[in-house]
Amino acid sequence: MTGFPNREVLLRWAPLIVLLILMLFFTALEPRFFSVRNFARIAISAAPALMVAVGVTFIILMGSIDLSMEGAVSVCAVSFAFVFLWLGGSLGGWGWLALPLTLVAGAVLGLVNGLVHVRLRIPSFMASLALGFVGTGLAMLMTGGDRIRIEDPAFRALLTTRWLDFPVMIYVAGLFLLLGWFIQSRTTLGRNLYAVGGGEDLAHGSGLNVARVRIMGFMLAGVFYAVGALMAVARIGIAETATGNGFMFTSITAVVVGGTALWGGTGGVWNTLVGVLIVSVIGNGMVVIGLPGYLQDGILGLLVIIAVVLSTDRRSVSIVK
Amino acid sequence: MTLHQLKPHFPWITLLALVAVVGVAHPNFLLPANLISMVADIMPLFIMALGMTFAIYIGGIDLSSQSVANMTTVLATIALPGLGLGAALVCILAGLTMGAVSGFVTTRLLVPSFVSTLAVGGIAYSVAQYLSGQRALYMDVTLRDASFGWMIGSSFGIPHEIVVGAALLALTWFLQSRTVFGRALKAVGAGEPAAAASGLPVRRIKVLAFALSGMLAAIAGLLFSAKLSGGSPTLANGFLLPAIVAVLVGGTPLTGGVGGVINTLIGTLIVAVIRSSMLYFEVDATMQQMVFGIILIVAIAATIDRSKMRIVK
Amino acid sequence: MYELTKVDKVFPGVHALKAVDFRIERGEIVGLVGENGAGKSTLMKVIYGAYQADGGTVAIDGKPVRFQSPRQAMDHGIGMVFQEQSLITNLTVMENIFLGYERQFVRFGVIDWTAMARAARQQLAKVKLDIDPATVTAKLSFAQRQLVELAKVLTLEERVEGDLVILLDEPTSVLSRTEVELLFSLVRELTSRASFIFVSHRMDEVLELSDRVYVMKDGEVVDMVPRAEARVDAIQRKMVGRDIDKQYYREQKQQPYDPDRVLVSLDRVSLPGRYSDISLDLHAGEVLCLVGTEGAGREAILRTVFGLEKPDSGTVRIKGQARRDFGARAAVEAGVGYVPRERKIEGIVGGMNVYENMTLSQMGRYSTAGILHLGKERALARDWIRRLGIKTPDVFKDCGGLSGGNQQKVVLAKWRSGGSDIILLDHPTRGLDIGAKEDVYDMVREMCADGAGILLVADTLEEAIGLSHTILVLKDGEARHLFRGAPGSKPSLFDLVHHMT
Amino acid sequence: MSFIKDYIARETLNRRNFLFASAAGLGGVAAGGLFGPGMARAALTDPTIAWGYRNRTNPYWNEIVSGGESFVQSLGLPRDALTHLINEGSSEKSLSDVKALLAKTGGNLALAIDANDAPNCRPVVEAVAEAGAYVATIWNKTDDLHPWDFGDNYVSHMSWSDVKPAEDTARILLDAMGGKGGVVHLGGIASNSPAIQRRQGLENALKDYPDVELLAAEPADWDTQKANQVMSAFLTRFGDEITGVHCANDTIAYGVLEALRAEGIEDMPIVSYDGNPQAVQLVAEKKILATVFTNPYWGGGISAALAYYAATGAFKPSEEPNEHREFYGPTILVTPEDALEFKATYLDSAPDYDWTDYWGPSNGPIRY
Repeated sequence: MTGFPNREVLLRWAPLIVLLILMLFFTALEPRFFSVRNFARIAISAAPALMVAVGVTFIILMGSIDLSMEGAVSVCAVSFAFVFLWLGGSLGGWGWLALPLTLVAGAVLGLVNGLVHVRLRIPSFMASLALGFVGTGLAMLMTGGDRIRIEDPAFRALLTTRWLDFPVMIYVAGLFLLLGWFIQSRTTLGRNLYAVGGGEDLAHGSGLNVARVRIMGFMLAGVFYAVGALMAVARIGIAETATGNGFMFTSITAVVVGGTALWGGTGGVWNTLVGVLIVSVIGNGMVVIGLPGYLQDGILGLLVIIAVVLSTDRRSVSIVK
Repeated sequence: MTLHQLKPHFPWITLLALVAVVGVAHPNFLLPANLISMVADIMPLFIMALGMTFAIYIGGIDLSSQSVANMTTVLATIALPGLGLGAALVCILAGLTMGAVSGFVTTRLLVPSFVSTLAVGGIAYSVAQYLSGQRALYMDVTLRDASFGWMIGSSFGIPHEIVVGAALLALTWFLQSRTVFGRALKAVGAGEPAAAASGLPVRRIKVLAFALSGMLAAIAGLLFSAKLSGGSPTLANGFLLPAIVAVLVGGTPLTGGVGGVINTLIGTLIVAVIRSSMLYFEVDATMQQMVFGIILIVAIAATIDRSKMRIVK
Repeated sequence: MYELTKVDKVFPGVHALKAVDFRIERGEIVGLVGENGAGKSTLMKVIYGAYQADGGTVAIDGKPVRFQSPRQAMDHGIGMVFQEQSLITNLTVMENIFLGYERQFVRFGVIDWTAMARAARQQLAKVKLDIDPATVTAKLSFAQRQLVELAKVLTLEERVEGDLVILLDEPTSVLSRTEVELLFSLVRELTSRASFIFVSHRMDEVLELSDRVYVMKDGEVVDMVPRAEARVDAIQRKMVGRDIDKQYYREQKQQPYDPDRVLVSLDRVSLPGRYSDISLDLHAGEVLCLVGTEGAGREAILRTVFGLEKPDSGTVRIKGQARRDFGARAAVEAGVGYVPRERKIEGIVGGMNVYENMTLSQMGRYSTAGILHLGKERALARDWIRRLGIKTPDVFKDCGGLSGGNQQKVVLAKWRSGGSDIILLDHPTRGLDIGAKEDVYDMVREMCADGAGILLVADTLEEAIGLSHTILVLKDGEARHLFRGAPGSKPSLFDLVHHMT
Repeated sequence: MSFIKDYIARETLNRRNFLFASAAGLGGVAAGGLFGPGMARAALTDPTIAWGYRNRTNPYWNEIVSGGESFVQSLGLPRDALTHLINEGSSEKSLSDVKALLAKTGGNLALAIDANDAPNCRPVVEAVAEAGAYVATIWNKTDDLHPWDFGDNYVSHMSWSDVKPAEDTARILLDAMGGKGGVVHLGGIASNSPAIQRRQGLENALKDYPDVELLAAEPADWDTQKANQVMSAFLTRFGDEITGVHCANDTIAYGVLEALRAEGIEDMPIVSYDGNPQAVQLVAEKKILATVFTNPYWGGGISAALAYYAATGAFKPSEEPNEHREFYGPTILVTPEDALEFKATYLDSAPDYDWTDYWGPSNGPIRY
């Protein structure tokens, strides 16, 4: 503990510092990167991923993992589209009911995930991997492969209406992020997630109903996946089986880059916000500076490694798997 | 025999039960020629799963396998005209290197393997795209047959892919259960702190496990490339999840130290049978994925040995 | 008030509890002793609801009860203070205290942190601990954590109508003597509100604190003695079923060491935050014991000798060679063997069998070109199973399934069979029953006779005095005093405590 | 609600086809009897008809499958008589599924397939030929593989030459830009041959427009969401310099449109490819200036028909000229002027194709 800033403080802010360095880096190569309009674009592309990543953060805090988000997002997106159109296809009419119903759908998917994992005693990696297949399959079954357009101007206003240069959906995502933070820090469930992640057998011995906490955690994640699905539909106006594609690796990478440990117990939604922004800034920045397409996957990989290295407390980790 | 004693044999039993279910409904399925051809076709996937077994055995995961295999299909196709059989060596070395890099990033830079291998996979994919000029390439058939023909021919009714797979299985089984490295691997998987306190070079062992995984992924790509007589940066797409599923269904859980290469063989065959059964039972196209997921849950619930898992995470 | 009658518990192949009768009255402190495997922990688990009895009855105030989970037991006023590390370290103190019972602080779905902190302070005051309840538990010392444990259990007072029963499982194992005394006076004070069941391997402490002592052996309660009639050797005889040798620590076998052969030499070694300016010499045939309170730097010094922690300054010499690259591998090659305190984590590899564990550190010797000679390994294991009397059906038995004492023997066999002659023992007898302890003491003497040097961190001060040639007393990471003691001229307990605190 | 309308239209049509086809099916059986016993051994009776394709999430493949189903119905069979082999983008699964189906049917199989990756085509064809079944392929095939090297069993290969149509759409785009400014290209999965060809088409057209700069070309992997993100990054990088967008297919164009919509840009000239119903509608509304219809419905039906009729011996592929065994599929340029008319002809109610007119709408032999 010598001098300022000391190690602990530095580590705590390391992910944010990495984000700032990345932004400076891209700005130096292409000044147009640093503009409010581009930040809005990054925000739009980050919003759905952020919601999904916040969802999986809760699972990772418990020391578990969830790989079912792609299926869950697809099912939620497609169910939303069906119900929304069935109810008249407009937020102005009864269509708004589709929004809460989608969140319920997400919770139900999470519940199933949690039940399979907890009641059948299958590690979450496997249970959720298999349920991801089921989810994608279910979305496929519902749509028969068709894509459903959502053209309601009121719903699309999430993307098209802007306040202070940012679309409405960014503010909605912000609200849900705050909700996530609130759940994480001010509710019993949120704190119990940390307890389970910090030491499951100990928590059980303390009289905590760990099975219930786990199932609730998966349900909570499911609700956030549903929000992510709504954002994804709002962004491109299409609900389809492929809506969920790509969320799995992006969201888990973002959570790790943000500094939440995969073995559970530390981190949280603010880390995830920074992680998602880091990943989105890299994605946007690589195109903005004109990096050839074939290099992008490799450079993304390198930058992710660097970001994780810079934001990990190397002294506190002994075993990394 | 009690249920407890029966547990280690659940993967076998599940496999036989699945085969029986399909076979009773469709006796065609049990024709030896058909079974042999099914096993031969699953071999590239099996070889990748063999590699994955080592990563999962030490409690990690290797998400780069598919990209490494993609990369080697391109490498093999490009290197074949100049190097002949030497192309195989190039591929194997490239896979080994990629795996070692994953291992280095995981053990030295302390990046969890879920992310480090994903990132290294991105690098391999970029290499594949760059080398291929972002096109699908094909091998000259005579050149292929001269250098790689032995991999894909057939003797006495047994396709050589099976021979290659069996040889690698025997080799990895020997490595796993009869060598110092295999023993060390088990110790690291089952009790890393104790392994370290016994003076084992834990990091080096882990790097080797990832390198082995990369190498086997490369061999899988090479075999696939020879079989398809070409290469492309997307040729091996779709290998990754089935390979992971094969390892897990076989009974090597992510907790490490349990299971092994024989389990992976069974797991791969279970995946192959489930996949074929979709066709035999004429499962509707839009339902296949869902049915696959549900059977998977049932299979995993049946095969995993929970007695070795203290906490189910 | 709390009574077990003819309680049975059967596991596949094991009859763990056989018709156990056990009762505890209001305000009473009851001791529970027995060798490992005697059924103590099973009995405790039945009491606090982790296990359900297969036969017999459990009654509170005469009313039969049956607990499906620890939570139900808690709701009936039964709480457990775990041995150690049962607090969740990434949570704050107050969250740990109220874990599972946060609801009382929830208003409209929101946790009222101020109210929780206030309530937590009240609980901490009961155990006389003055810390900020918002402190993250990881930052507390072991002793503080133990008190937080107790405070946590004491929340039952407010929550439950009627009386409490509190189980203390080896609560003193990580405490210094003063801390133990503090804990005991606290427990005595609290008898106005609760009764206690005190489980410990330290017989003297059990007798010091308890009103009555239950003695268990092979799943049965073999005796119940009131304190007035209790005598240590009588109880021990009941536990083991035979007399305990007066020469418990095998002092008659203690041979003088060879002062000319220095195996390990530390010269002004420092690791900031752990220990500073430590110099010592370990000779062939010597037992050198490091004594001090928890956190005085004992373990850190062991780990430095083994190469797991690199000092910032000073020289570590092993057999005359100055260590440059630190790392366990080099140490093992130089003949250092480490018997860690966390036996199940660092000692043995659960999931691997007996011979695999024994050769783990010396596979090079049982292989050619990387290929193992399984036959040789098994022969070695059979040899050492016989020499050390390891109780295992065969060499293929999973070490995770052996008893603590046998696991410890496997670890010792690992090092001894590999020819290690510098043995670092960290709490080698922790959690072992008397019989197993004696076996360990025998092995220590044998190793010394073979010319090995032993660096010891003992479980108790008596053990330290009994076993060692030399005792180095540490306080706050600094060397305080060096005692030399041949049999007959050993330092007293008081001497040690005087320099420790 | 257009998708529901489409669905109803399709259903009505299907019923019509069904009635019509029963008659044709009878004819087929009668014709089969005319061949002598020697021929009958080479031909198959009632082969299983299967389509192997990438996935069901892409409208393009859905159209292919509808065509295949329409053909099956023309034989008087129910729609689900068509077996689906979905490979989910995995060549390995594609090949294993084909082998499993060959085993299940004992080689009594008429298969239409896109092998997913060009190198995968050879082992698929070899397996089919070895089992004595019949296969017609589309899209992915390596240049050294030819139907005529496999006797009758490798019936045909159909592909689409995308360079010229993509060049045509590019010209429409470049003209709409007034022959100056900057254009960006969002491509498919980089190594897919249609992606390469469509980009080539743009580059060919650009040679005649020296004042237009190709600002950038990035792969968007045929994916709407990825296209959306790439386009918004392009907007940052080039801002107002972008005066036109060339998309490799319709699904990419949807993502581009939404990225522009988010910025309030409504009048950017865009062209795309594939002629999906939704895209055609957008063309009619002038949101997209042109797309190219490749008639996947016909392609899907005729590939199945070729494999089936070759299998049943209705025609003998080895007696057909090479241009009947490797040929280009039809491409129809759709522009705002003819979009509605086009939609009425091809999409609102799919035309009743004569599935025995194998090469009617095709587009000449494949040139390498």
